[in-house]
Amino acid sequence: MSQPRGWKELPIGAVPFRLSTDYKTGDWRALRPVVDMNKCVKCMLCWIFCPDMAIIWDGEKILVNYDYCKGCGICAHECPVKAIDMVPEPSE
Amino acid sequence: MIEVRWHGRGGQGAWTAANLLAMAAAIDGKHVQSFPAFGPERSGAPILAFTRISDKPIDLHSMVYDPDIVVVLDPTLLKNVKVTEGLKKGGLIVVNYEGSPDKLYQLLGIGRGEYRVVITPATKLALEILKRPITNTAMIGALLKAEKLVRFESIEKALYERFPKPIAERNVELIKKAYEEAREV
Amino acid sequence: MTEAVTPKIPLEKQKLLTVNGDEAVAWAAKQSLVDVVAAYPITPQTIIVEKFSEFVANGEVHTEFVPVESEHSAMSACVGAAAAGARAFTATAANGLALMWEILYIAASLRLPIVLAVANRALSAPINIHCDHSDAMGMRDSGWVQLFVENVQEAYDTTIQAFRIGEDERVLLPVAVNLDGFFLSHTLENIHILPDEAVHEFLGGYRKVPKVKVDYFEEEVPLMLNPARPLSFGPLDLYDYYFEHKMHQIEAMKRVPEVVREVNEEWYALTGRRYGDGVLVPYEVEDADVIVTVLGSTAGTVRHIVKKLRGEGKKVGMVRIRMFRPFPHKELAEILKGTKVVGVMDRAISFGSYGPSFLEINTALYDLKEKPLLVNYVYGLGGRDAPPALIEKMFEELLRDAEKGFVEKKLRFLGVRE
Amino acid sequence: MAQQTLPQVPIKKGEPAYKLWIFEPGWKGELPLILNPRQLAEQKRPAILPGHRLCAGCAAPIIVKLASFAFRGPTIVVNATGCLEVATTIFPYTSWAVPWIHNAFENAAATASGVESAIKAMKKTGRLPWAHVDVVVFGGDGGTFDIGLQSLSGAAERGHDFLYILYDNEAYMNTGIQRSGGTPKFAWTTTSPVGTVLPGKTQHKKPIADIMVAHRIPYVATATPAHWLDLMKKVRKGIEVEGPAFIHALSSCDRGWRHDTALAIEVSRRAVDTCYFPLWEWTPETGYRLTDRSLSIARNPKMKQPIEKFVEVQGRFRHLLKPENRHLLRELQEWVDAVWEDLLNRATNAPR
Repeated sequence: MSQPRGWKELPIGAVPFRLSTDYKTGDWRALRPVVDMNKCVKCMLCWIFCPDMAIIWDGEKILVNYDYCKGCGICAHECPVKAIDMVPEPSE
Repeated sequence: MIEVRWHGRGGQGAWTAANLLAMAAAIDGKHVQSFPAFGPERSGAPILAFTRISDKPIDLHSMVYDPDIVVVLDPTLLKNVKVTEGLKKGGLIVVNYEGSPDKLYQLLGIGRGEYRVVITPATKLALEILKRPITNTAMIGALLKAEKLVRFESIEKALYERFPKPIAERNVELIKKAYEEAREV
Repeated sequence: MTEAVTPKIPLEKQKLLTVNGDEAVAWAAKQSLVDVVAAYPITPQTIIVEKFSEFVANGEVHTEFVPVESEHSAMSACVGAAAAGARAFTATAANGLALMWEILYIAASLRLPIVLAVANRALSAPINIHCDHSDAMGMRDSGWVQLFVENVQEAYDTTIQAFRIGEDERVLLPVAVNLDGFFLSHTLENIHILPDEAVHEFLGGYRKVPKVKVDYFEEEVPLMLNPARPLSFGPLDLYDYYFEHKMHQIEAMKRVPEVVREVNEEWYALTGRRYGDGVLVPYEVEDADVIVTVLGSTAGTVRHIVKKLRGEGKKVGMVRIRMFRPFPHKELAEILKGTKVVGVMDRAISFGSYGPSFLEINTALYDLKEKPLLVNYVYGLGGRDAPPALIEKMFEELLRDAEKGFVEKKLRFLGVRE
Repeated sequence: MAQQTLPQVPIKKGEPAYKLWIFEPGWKGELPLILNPRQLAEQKRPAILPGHRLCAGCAAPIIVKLASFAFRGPTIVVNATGCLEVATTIFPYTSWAVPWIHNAFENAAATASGVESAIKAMKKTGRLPWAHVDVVVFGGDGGTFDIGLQSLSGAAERGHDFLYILYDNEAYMNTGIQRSGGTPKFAWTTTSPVGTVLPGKTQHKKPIADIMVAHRIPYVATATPAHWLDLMKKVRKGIEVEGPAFIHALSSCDRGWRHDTALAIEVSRRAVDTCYFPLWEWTPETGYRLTDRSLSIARNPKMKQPIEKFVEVQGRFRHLLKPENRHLLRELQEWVDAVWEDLLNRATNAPR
């Protein structure tokens, strides 16, 4: 991330100039959801309940956008067929 | 610049009279000001209102302390209010009054010749014409008799601007009548 | 100052009204194509919203009138309306203005050119409905432009000008038009108003919103709540950006005087009326030994006395401060330099300090090599009248100070009983 | 038009995963209310973008997301000060894909009044390039039950056309879990701590939705994110009615309620199953009507769970489970039962 801008470069009225999609909250995560598409019944409840809009339905399968997923575990808890596991983040 | 002080009781329309006179003078092309002595007035309480009329723009934005003219809408005020306070020497007093001039001079606490005094039986006329004891417009009639501050047509115009037609009409009639009956005593 | 010109709309084409200050403001708002008026009754402002409600009830305006449940909500609704791109107006006084306080800052920071008429009135307690400037002085640091008018005509003129000033792209700040409670709000005077179309033209029609550039749109987008180009108003701003945003307001304030002057001259060309240079209104200051500064309607009474004393050969003058925020420090110092004594009239006091305009003028004069003596007259609190005799007494005191060459008491209370 | 900052997430069908809501001037029509989850995932995109900094497992963004699926077209969002506002717009970022304004804490409804009035005025003068622009407010319990009640009541009385969605996490979570008028009795908060004398908050929750019903506005409802279809349908109704509408949505806060981050939906479900937070809607025409799970419970009272089921997963009620505090739990149960009975009596669709 570059230097914060000086006042002359900011829009007036203090309106934010970037979308929060530029801000990756994925590094808040201790546990990561992993979807087993063999078990998944594509009910979309994980997509519906994800508070971070991190579950993606690509038309065939459930993907997790790890850029944003904070690892709360709601998806795993709500999955009616237990197709989502919360696994520890790999520590590199 | 002419400064007029109006004495009345809350609800009698002293401020309205002050406004009507100012409106008429403005129609005549004069510079005007009109305002009440500001207080939380309630019906019945003695109140003051003021009108300033001038050929030049009026700078002053304070109350009136030494008026040229005082107008008294209600004779019962004379007992408790010193209506001549600050009145310029030789100034004009216009009173709603129908008793004897001597009694009036006594009530006012002034000697003959100190001021000009003009009376009109405004309450009686208002009851006749408006069927209500609202004396403010009658007193404008009396005032105009004593001093041609504004043109009669201008007062008429101001009344029609301010009030619905039937009310304005009756008040014009009342002003005329009060004008006719007003006399210097 | 420009040469006298024939106004574009000569006086005979302007309509004569005999109205009080509140009604004059309502007329101005009516002609200014205001989209939203959100207001709450409080003496001595109430006539403004009453009169405006009549215009609404008779279908004479397109305005949405929002009879809110408090002044706090009045200013809040104005913020919402202005952010949505509307021209918004409200009016208040005293305690009502105090209740708005929190949102005044927000209106200024979001750069929303709301116009607020303040019928100046003393703050409680004890409760008092009459004129002083303690309400206006409470908002002086909120980022609003503050104009003070002297008479009813100016109340009308300035309310219209306020929209132009606030909406100017160099400014984009809310503007407060201050008129003295009762002394103007309830005082009937003869004024001349423009035809509706002339006001519309002066304001450039309905409000136009400025554009801003944010990273997520390629082109500049309107600074408003716009479903076509969404922006977010009123974010959380931490120590990494808040200061920069305040710089925006500081810089915008710097540009206000030039806009106020321009608008004043343009108004003059249109109507034949102007108020000094729009910022300061000096009178008989050229060779004056004593100059009095004053805000609001008292200026008329002071001028009346200056005329009288000049007639007696006394070298006195006055400056009316029409624009209190931003404060014209330099311009005022330029006028006051070379005079012997300056009397600063304040219809408010900062408890434990001096009157608010005294503090400003003290600051303004600090850089002068030869500083005039300075006296602060606090007067008229709670509507206490300032009659000509009292003003004259003040000038006499100041003339004596000028003669003596020093000032014994810097803070004086005019018209109070000992 | 570029939105470079929107990440390109691989999507085979339908819309990209994230998008700004753009309604070009002249846009006509009405976004459909989609209730099929698969279609929803393929066609709808939330008005709240990822990258917001609400806590992991917070229910508030779920409520906002679900509500936005029910928006019918151009919509302006007004937000009271609170967690949602603070965490979604940390300058220079915004998480809002729709026009959004935060004014202050206590004035969201007044701000919405102004926005709505501006829309009306611009429509009247031919300056609004859309057939309608809806106004939706999100306010927390502090900004609604407490400091913002006056402005909400005023706006409701004046009849402005907006939908107010209360996301009720039952305390001032933004400032660190202080009790509010929405905090239930016996709940621990930092200003109603459990001490040796006091068992947490000593007053019951304010009946905010009933207060709004008393205003006789066109639509009032309760909702939870767990009952997502019910919530979406209610939001659409609230937007569609002319005039003010109010939805009281329970919004769990794992930090304040002291539960696992995965339980936001679970705890909302338990709130309804125990009748602690019944689901209903009210209109002047129909009166109170139970909806979704609460209607099922009314028809089959055996489904009603004891209040322990709600309490046991939350640390804020931990003290109620101690043997010496059984009487407190009983009192809470009695209160819940009384409120539920009262609702059953009022509900026009409850079995008699």
